[in-house]
Amino acid sequence: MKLLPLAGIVLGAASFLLGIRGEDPSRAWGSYLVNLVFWMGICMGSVTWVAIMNMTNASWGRPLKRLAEAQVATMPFLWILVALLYAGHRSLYIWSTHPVHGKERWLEADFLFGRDLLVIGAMTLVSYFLVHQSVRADEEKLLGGDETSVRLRWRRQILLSPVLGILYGVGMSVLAWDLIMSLDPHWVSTLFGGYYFMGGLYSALAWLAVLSFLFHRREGIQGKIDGSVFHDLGKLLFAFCLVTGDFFYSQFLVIWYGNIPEETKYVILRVKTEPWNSVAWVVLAGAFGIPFVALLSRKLKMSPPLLGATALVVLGGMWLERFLLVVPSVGARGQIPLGWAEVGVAVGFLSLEIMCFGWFMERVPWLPVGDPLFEKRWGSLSGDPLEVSGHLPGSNKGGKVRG
Amino acid sequence: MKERLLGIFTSLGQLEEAIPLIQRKGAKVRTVYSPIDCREILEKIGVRKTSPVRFATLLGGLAGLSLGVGFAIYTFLEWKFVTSGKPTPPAVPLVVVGFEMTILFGFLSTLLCMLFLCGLPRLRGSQGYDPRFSKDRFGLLLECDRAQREEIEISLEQAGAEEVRVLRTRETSQ
Amino acid sequence: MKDWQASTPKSYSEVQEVILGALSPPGRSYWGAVILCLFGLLYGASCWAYQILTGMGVAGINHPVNWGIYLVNFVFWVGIAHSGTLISAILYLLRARWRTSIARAAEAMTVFAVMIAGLFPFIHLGRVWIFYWIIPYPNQRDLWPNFQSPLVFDFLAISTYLTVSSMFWYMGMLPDLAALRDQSTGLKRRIYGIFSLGWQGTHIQWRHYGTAYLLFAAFATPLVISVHSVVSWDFALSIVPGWHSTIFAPYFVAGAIHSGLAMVLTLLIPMRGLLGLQPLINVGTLESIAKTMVLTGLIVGYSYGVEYFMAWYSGNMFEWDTFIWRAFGHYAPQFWVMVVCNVAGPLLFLIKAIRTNLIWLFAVGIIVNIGMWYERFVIIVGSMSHEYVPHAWGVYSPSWVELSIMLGSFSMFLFLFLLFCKFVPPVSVFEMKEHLWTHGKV
Amino acid sequence: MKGFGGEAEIPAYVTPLTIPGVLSMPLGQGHTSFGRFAKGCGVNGWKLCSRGANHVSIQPRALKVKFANTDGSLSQHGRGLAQGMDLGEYREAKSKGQLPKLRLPLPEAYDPKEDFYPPHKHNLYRWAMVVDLDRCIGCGACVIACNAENNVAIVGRELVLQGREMQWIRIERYLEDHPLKVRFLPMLCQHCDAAPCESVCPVYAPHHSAEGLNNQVYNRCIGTRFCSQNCPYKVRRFNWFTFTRPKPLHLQLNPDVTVRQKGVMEKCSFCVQRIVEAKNRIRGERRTLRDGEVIPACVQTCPTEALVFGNLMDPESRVARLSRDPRAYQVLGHLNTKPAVIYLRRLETRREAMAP
Repeated sequence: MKLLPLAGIVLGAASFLLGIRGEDPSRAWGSYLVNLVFWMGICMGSVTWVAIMNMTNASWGRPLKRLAEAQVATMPFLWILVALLYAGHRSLYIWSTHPVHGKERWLEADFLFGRDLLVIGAMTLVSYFLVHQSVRADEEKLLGGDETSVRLRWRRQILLSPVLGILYGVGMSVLAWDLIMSLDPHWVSTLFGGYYFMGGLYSALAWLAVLSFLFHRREGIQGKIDGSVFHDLGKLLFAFCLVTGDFFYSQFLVIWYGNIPEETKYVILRVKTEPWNSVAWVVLAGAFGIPFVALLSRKLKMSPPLLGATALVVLGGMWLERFLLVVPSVGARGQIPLGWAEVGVAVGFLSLEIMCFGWFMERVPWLPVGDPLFEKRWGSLSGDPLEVSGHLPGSNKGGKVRG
Repeated sequence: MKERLLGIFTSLGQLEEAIPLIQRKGAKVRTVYSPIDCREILEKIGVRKTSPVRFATLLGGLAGLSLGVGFAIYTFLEWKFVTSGKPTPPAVPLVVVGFEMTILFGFLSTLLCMLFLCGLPRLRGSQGYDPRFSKDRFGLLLECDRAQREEIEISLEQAGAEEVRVLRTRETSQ
Repeated sequence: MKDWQASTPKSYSEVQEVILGALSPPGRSYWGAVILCLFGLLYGASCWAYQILTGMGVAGINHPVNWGIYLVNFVFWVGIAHSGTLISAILYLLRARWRTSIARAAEAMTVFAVMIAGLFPFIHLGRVWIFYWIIPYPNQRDLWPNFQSPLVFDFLAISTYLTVSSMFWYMGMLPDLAALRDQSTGLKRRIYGIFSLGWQGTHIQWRHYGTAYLLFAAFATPLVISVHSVVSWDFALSIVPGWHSTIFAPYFVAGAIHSGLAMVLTLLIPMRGLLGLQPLINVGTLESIAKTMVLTGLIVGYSYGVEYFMAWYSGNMFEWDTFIWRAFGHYAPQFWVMVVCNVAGPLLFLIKAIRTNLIWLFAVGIIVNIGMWYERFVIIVGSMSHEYVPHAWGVYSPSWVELSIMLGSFSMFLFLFLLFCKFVPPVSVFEMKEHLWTHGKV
Repeated sequence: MKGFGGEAEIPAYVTPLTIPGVLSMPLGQGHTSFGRFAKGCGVNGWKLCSRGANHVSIQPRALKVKFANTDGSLSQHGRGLAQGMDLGEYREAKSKGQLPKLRLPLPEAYDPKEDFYPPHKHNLYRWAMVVDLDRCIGCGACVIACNAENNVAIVGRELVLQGREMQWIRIERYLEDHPLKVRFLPMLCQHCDAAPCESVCPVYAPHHSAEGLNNQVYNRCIGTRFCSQNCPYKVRRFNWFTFTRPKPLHLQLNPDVTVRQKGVMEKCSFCVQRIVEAKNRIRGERRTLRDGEVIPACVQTCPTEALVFGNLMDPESRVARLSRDPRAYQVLGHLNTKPAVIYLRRLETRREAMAP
């Protein structure tokens, strides 16, 4: 079983290498970038979800904490993968061969990759510290360690969470501008950064739903991720479906209404021009339409397999959405470059993620037992739940415990 | 002959405990009065927790969506005024119109359906209502055979009822 | 959270007494304040009448600044409204417990602010006497409004918002009005009786009411986001440099919540003291508002930054000129007031001592209110006065009529809020009681 | 200012439009016999220098007077609104038969790669105007003609000071880097094919006619002023008050054009009344209007024939031919509003003074 992800990685690397050796290296680099930005959104977004739930005192999602934290293990690889992208920037970014007047300094490969690696590095480090504190607290708790040390580690998590939150917002915006928006260096949309990081949170949530479905019966975590957690997860997924749709529409409406060529070209290429318009419809259905309708149902949200399936649809939709953002700008083609080579690269990235996830989860406790919010929800500490929350800083959007 | 009894409690918990006791004795719960949301005890008296209001919401929302978009399209088709070169009817901006109308109609139909199902507005008071029910007391109005009245009164008191009242039923008052 | 437990009422009747105790007959100073506000309102109204009779020329607007502080006030008041719905609906869905004690007052704020906001587009109309041509009603002219105009969106959104927020507020009050009815006598009892619609709190009623309330909240949440998005599109759908920007919708929503939370602080801190509601609206609650404001302040700051970056990055000289002019041109003071008040101000709340100190909370609330008013001023006037054609550049400053009407709007708001404080339970009684129940105290 | 004929107090306006050290003054103002509205307006310069003795002395006074000037800025700030073209370059382009890049207000100009909207057709006519910047001398006769023809209100000095000037056509003047180089840019409603003003109006007051005119329906206007906000050319004018014409000035009103009430937006109509009149004239002749049969007031008055009006759908009309000239460009054409006013660049000989 462990060899399977490795095989997948080898397959991905092979199809990618074949691609860049082939006659159209920009196609291979394009699919590489698509997967990179897709998984970057998921990995950075997952740990940011942990940070958000820490800050908002959300006790409902505590059993999911470790599953979400696991994505930190992929981050160093993302750093390396972005560094590798440097090798392909000439096939991808038109500004590297035809500098854009007025932006020569900003769109300059060394500076661009330098700052992007710095941003990803910073996010990785903060995520690492955050997850480290969280995991250590649980281990200490399980080993019957010092209670004050466990509390101290929670305090540190509370301090690190907003740092990660801010870093995520700003960092992902910079990455979105640099890696995606600059593919068409004349196009701008002020919301683009926000759109990318919201999409990241959305796909991270979908990924988390898939993981929850896969592991909710597993020993050790069994029974903790129950129907109500899935219900809340589903509601949140629904909310982010709306938010992502809203962020898309906010850009689309403004650009549609203004009809200024420097803005419309990029959008029209993707939504009104053959062959991309068909992809655009699939994205609309997969990332927005289907999950919107499906998640209206309470029963579906409560059912792990159905929610997991919906989340898979979301992930597919969001992957295609990233594809649509990147690929039409990379080389002019009459047809959609979506073949076995792309599948191979996608499998490679997926396998990398699975391998990192497996490696991480093997080494840590599956439940955040040292987390006071987990204790609050699952009542392993004695005393009034309010008592516990009373000591917590940042009692924003907390869980109102019913019954 | 049927009798109506009203048990007055100081806590919802006590009232909750009293329900199975009196049900076992064959009494039927008519109404529970409560100053707070008492949906948690609904299942005990055989009422589903979720409310059919949801269907009114769905219908209202769909009606609003189709009315809003449909009406806007109709107005565009009637004159076909080209403004700013935009198509008539345009698809993109109508999302806003449809959205707002979905919310408005969905909300209003929910509201009306809720009022209807709650029997509001209600002009006259009901027999068992006590003004304290809006403050800090809980009322359990039940119906039982006259024969069992005393037995049930006792079990109500055992469950912690502060006061038990016998209400005249319709037949007796007429 | 600790003082919550320390001083919180321990029983249903205590809760009710504390809250309804706030409705005790008011004193002279209260009525004095009410009358003062009423005068301010009437003064503003008469200035409007003067403007209608004379023409829009009595306002300071001109070419190219066709929209002056009327629209600034419109956006400002809609923004104020938003946090009320955030607190009452969004936080309700998020199960944030701290919202309960302030939801009612915040919602009242919402309803009054939307009412006032809804007036400003009319005040700013050149021919307000035919405003109803915006309404899609069958008419003998056989003409309909233009359903793709942002102003029609605006009309639909604001009227929906007014309907939903006022009914949401009213429905949330039903059980409390019944409680008021049951404990008062005479005429008061009759009046509250009518408004409580005969609510009795039966299990049937609670069943439907509970579900419906959740659905109301579920409707109000996307609505509130859409309303300020629509307001932002009044600007973003134009092609004016500085307005035509895709980030406007989320940016305005965050800004709206930012200003609204600031207004909540400004209103609630005096209110809880004057009405004796300290046991219910505790410092912990205010602290939570302060923390949320740090977040909204950061989003607003992010938007300022991104707009500048994109104006430069776009290579569009019109855009970049507008932004340079904002920061260093005629309206530079207003711009820097906006940046400092909205971004730096709330960052003070990172310090625990400040966000738990009532005076600081109040002061920062005021600062952010001022900053957010100026934000709208900078966006609207600052973009208009420096558009595409240099020949048509010009500046604007408000006239006494505009300022008087603005004063009237603030008077109207305070007038309504004062009435609210004394005639309607300022805190939700039944929800506070529910807390006692869910936490096993009673 | 003191001269042989007497003395007068005259406000001085410091402007880069004259050579340093030179003071210029228009003659022939300061009327005495044209009634109450002319009385007391300005100073008659002739009076200062009577009988050929034209020596005057100047004494500055520390008194400030606000000058009712409508220039927001005398510089284009590099925006390329009023453009110039090098003569040599023009000749070269002309000989090569180069066509200008325009987004004409015709269905062909809708490019599916950059236009979200489908093209729309016009019936028989698509009215358009060509403005030759090389011919424009900035005299302002067009402005006066327009005021007279279209009953445009005279709002007076006070309102102009408040930024409420009322003109349907205006002459923008921009100084180029050379202090004496001025470019005049007559600016009027561009009757865009995708006019930004139209769709933002909630009540369809700006109406796009079947002949491409952007009509402002005064009756329908409720005064939101959004159209003016969204007009990139800022050519729409609002009635801040109801402007009345005291007797006997009411006799001056053109009966073919309505007067506007307070709270209503107005703007250039391409003299739609003259178009209607011309069509009435040829009714029964079973033909379409020929080029030059419709002449708006500004075109009629222009002493240098800088303005040309006609039907763009007729490929042989003067406007259509001029729009194929290499000098042709559209002001703010990149906004894709497809304006129907085509400008011809001013011919200049100095290469470095060229715009954009």
